[in-house]
Amino acid sequence: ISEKSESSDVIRGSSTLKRGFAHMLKNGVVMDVTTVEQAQIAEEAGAVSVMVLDKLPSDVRKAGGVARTASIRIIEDIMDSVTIPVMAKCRIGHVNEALVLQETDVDMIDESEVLTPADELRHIWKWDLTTPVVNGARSLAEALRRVEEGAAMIRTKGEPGTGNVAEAITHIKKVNDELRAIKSIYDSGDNQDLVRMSREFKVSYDIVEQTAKLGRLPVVNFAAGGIATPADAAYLMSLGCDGIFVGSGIFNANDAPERARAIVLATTFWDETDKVKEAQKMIDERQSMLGLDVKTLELRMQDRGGSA
Amino acid sequence: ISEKSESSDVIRGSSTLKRGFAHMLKNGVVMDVTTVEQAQIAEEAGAVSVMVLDKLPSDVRKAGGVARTASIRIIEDIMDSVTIPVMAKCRIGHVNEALVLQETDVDMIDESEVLTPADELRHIWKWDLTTPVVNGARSLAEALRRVEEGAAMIRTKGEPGTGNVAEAITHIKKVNDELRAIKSIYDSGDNQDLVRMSREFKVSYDIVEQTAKLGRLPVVNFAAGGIATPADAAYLMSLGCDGIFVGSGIFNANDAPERARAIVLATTFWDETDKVKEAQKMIDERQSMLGLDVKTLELRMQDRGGSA
Amino acid sequence: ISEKSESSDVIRGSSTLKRGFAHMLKNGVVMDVTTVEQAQIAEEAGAVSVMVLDKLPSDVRKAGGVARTASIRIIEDIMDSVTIPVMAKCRIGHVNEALVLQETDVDMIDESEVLTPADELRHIWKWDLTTPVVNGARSLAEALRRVEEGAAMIRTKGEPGTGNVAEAITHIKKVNDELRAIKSIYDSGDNQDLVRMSREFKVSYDIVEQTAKLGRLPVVNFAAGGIATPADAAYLMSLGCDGIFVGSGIFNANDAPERARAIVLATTFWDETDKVKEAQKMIDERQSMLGLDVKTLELRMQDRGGSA
Amino acid sequence: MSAKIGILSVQGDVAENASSLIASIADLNEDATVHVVKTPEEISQMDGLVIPGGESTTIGQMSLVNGSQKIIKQKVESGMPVLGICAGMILLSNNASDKVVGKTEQPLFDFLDIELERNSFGRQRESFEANISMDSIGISNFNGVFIRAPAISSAGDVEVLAKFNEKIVAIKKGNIIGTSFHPELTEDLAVHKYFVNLVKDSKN
Amino acid sequence: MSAKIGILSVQGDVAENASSLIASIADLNEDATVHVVKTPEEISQMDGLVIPGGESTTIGQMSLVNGSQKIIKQKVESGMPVLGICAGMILLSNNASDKVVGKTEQPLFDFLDIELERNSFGRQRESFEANISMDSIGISNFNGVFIRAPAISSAGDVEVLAKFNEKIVAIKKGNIIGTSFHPELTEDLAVHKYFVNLVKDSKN
Amino acid sequence: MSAKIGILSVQGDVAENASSLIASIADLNEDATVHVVKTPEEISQMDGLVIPGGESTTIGQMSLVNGSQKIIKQKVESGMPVLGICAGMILLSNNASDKVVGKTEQPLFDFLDIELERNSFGRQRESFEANISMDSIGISNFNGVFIRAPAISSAGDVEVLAKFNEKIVAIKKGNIIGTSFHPELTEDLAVHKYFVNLVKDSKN
Repeated sequence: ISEKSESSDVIRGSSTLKRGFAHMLKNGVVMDVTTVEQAQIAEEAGAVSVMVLDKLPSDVRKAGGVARTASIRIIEDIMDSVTIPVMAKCRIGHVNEALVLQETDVDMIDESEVLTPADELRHIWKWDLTTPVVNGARSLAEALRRVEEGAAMIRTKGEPGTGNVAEAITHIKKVNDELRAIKSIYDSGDNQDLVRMSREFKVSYDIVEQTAKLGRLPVVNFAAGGIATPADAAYLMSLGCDGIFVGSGIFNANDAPERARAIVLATTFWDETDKVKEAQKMIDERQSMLGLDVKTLELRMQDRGGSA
Repeated sequence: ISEKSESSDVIRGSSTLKRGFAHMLKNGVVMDVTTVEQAQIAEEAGAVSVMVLDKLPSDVRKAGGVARTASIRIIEDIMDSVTIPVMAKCRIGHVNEALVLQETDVDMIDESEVLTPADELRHIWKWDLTTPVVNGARSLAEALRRVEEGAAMIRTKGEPGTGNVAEAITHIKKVNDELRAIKSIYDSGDNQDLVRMSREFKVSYDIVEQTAKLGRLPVVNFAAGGIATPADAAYLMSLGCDGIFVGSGIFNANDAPERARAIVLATTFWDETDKVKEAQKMIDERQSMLGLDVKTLELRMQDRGGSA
Repeated sequence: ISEKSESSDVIRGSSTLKRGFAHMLKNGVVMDVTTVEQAQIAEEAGAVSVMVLDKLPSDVRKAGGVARTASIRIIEDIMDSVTIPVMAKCRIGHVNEALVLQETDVDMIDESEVLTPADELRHIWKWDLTTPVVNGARSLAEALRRVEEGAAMIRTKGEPGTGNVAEAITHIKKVNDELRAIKSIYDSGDNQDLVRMSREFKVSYDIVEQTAKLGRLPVVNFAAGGIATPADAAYLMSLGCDGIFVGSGIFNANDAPERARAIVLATTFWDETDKVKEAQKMIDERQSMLGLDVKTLELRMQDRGGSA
Repeated sequence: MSAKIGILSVQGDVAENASSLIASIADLNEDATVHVVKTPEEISQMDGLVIPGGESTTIGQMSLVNGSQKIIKQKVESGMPVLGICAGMILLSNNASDKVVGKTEQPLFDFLDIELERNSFGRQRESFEANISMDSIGISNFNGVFIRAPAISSAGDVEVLAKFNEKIVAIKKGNIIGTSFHPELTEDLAVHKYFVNLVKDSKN
Repeated sequence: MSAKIGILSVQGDVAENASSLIASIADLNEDATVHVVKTPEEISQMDGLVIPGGESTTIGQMSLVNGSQKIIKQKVESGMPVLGICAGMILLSNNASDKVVGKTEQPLFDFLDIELERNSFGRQRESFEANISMDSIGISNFNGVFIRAPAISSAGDVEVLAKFNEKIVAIKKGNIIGTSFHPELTEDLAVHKYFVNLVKDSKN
Repeated sequence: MSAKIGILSVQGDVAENASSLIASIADLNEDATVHVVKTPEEISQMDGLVIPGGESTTIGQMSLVNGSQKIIKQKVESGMPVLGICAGMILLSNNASDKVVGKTEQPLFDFLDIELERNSFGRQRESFEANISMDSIGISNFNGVFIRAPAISSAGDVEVLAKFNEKIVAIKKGNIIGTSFHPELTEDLAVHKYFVNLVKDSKN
């Protein structure tokens, strides 16, 4: 902290700065990468940021075992080779992995259900961090709980590593429905019910009141989990998501560069269907990753930490 | 509502006024009555207030069927015959009965589990009332929920109409243990745990933080349910209760006037054991109401509304 | 016993000496080794001591069968090749293996759940030994029981050989919560509850009273079981552990020397996050041992001896 | 040598007065201590006394029972300053009647020969907060908290400190002060500061 | 005839700028409308344009792809005022290099021949809020929000509006303004008001 | 102006020394404070330093790593008193060998040119408590706690403070004191009191 100036002081890590950063990603695509090359492919494709892992989610699913934060060195190599922001995942509840990432100067930390949790009962208290943190949510209840702990950004959980967008669609619509529910209760001025809802969500009464007044989540909200085609992306944008996380949908397909490009185009021009069509045309259905039908999964990542 | 004044305005029904009223009852005894005569006996005995019913709790237990608010006519007679404040019970969640009582000008309303509940999922939203309201609680969690809805005062539930003080003792100790738990968490500055507790209680984070900082309930807290002897009263005061509710313990005994007197003395001088002994001497064990052992009860009144 | 001196006598094996030795290890890392080379690697890495086994815990898990003390010769070779203290494990309840180790002049004996127990109902009565002994504990109750038998040092059990730190975190938080509980009871001077707790722990009343007065365990307390990365180590130190035991987390990884070094750094400078980051950077996530998810384990070592 | 100010703790809201007095002493940076008193022995060592809000009937009877009524009479006659709040004021008066119930014969200290009417602003529902001023002692727009407040209908030879709606709500006679509102339920410490000084002056 | 002010909405935080501009117009009580624009046709009817904060690389490419880059060039050469915020400013410059990555060859508009250094205050962690002043346009102690902000290391022939720690963080050249901080993330509307007037002036 | 006495807390039993020093200062009723130091900056403000018992190898390396070794050298050369306990003493010497392992090349501070033999009383099992006397500084029958204690086999030009079984176990050279026993593990505060005074004297 070195500064020479006339007479006043600077503030860091305020929630304006943390949420502000998230605002910069709006209408963008964040891609999972494991190597420098993939990161550069992502940048050229027009991604607004990359998420560093050491295995893509669908490979995490296959390997089993314990999954932890990525290697620090790899994260730094990637940071030194792209200009776009760089994110990394840490295990749920593992405070020190977060501090280490913060020390590594990543632009955002993802407290993620893709890794093996360290403590399923307590999420990290994120107000103490300077670096912004993003969390997954399957419903408004989970989203508000994370915001209350200091999350700067929210994403749907979907079911990572399946290439099936159905769960993500379910989650985002659930969020929208609950938003609508409390908004309508709030407008009818029926406090008895509002307080009943806040107990169902297990969050404090005020934050429900504000959210109801705002009519949307108080923080930026992206879609994630099982997105595999441009059409998926465009559709989620039309459902009111502020942006897109793409996991193994890209680099597990066999035509990755074009697929990356196509998804960026579809996200940017989601409301211009001719361009979405052009984007859709850039992919070949037989190349996309073979999905998994969620009704028959063993490991449902989305349940992790769900009871907290 | 008529007033002449110089130039500023008067405020009614603020929480200062409602909680203030409760402060005036501290270190006092409130007694259940069903007739005018009983009310006057209570006043002479030194009670700080009376509660009107059409059957004492232990008789409610015997009759079965459906139990509702007392007849309006009887309440008005009692108000015209004593100087101390007058309270009345209404069915849980029955807004109209509360409005009827407020229409009748009682000093405090008891939203009580003794009557047959009208709606077990939603308690009355009490901020809308001008008259203060008191609620029962078996644990800190229930207490804070009622305060959040606008309760001006809290009492333990105990098990009404049994003349057995064991449940009341259990409840007050549970409240104290939980108070102690969150206070020590707050002092150790461990936010992760504090927010976990507020979710267990299903109340908002702030009110847990304040309560932890205060180290006690934010409103006055009395003991109630099954109190029958002065020793019971003195013991509960020593456990940190601000006052005492006595139900069928007095007017179902056969030596009511002396018993009323003795309990008032024991409450006032609870920390002077010789006076407690004197008070204890004024009652005759064979006159006290024949209790009920809580292990073998059919109707556990304390469970009503417990899930809200 | 040969001594020439002026006029008074020397005392050996007092609890000051045994616990004193443990104090010397504070803020240090103890590493599992099976060969001389590994021991020297540990020493250069800055370990404060080494623990000799004939198979690392995760290999014990694979082999099945009966696991006993390591070969004496190997222990002596290691003792002759490093300057730091040397420890060894013995089967729970097997007095003679302890005597043999004491005869071998190891600096500390670990009565450990990693080996096949000889007697699950009775732990060794350790007051009779001159060499200090360390035991595992999953809760304050187990810890105090071992101290009462003469343990000079305590460690969390975690789940050895899984490379998953989740259990260790659970145990240390449980110890802290119980410490906090009895301390607050003691401060409130409520003897009835204190004696109730000592019965829950199945230890005598005095040792609970002292521990409550001290506010911490009366002996040194390390973290053990499933530690695999510097971040794990730093996190545990921040949870109030006095030091770290590392089992198969190091020598089952493929970059052992650096990993050893990194963990030592992270333990020493746990409260300087930039150095923790530097340490974290020295390891490569793809080299770390593939863990096991504790929800699906067959052999839960931590249950051994748990009922005593 | 520090002054001792006591609060009668037979019944009523004692703790609020204690914290207000402590805060006042800290503001005035005076040398005084605050004590919670109930038995005759404790009362006999006080230099000042506050009788808190509560149920006057109960306070009367209980202080009668344990013999602290006698002590208070002597001490007050011997010039100890006393502050009576609502129920306190009723106790200091020599006769009280209720708006609905009429005449009451409750035990009184009867120092002030004022005629006062209990619950004169009606029942709890009519309790209110309003600004009042007591210029004669240098206090302007004090936030008054009236809870089932009594009002003095006619006053003998006492000094009227404040009125509200032509009803007397605060008086002073020698070192006896009586209010029908609750100064201990607001942030404003003016009345308590004034009382602390009063105790100081009467001590030396 | 009301002025039309547009916000390029290819990527970045568009909504915050929209609400700031609307609030400014309301304050100045001007006659202007705010439009969210993305396609060439929409851009061609604007009297003013704001390029919001975001990822300059992405904005560059996407505006190249849908041909709104050409339009912006013509309009600016034809004197349309433009406000470039952070990523916006980078796009308006003619060459950009990263503090760690070195030279980048991203598509630029290259109006300003300034040499600027991306992330020059470091990464997200070093983002900060500080007061700055731009006296030359009558704005004093403006709360500046610097998020992964670039800084101009050497400036050709442009007018420097503000400095922080000897680093140029705001410039003006004709009707082009560039800031490396985010005026749309604070309550203070000064910069947006100034831009609205600028659009007014250049319209008539 | 109070003296600051530090304890090097890289590794080893720091808390026991802290409580002993605090107890000594309280006994001597001196004006001093105790600090737990680890980084160079903290060390540079100390008037006295205690190097606690522990693993000398580890302490050596870690203090080398974070650069507190250099600082300690300067401060000691500039006359700051230092107390080395067991591992501490080893660090202060200029060469160390092990009874079984032979020559060790661990990083040392090498102030004292003494030749010392590590674990010379054998391993943990031979650790013992015994009474020793250091008459030259007025301490008689001090309860010495020897844990894996080193012994000085031959001493250069230093003052021998104590011997046990013809083995030198405590020395002094200027304001450097070295013991191979642990004074912080007993109730007796004599050695720490002596050190506190030493710091006092060297300060003024």
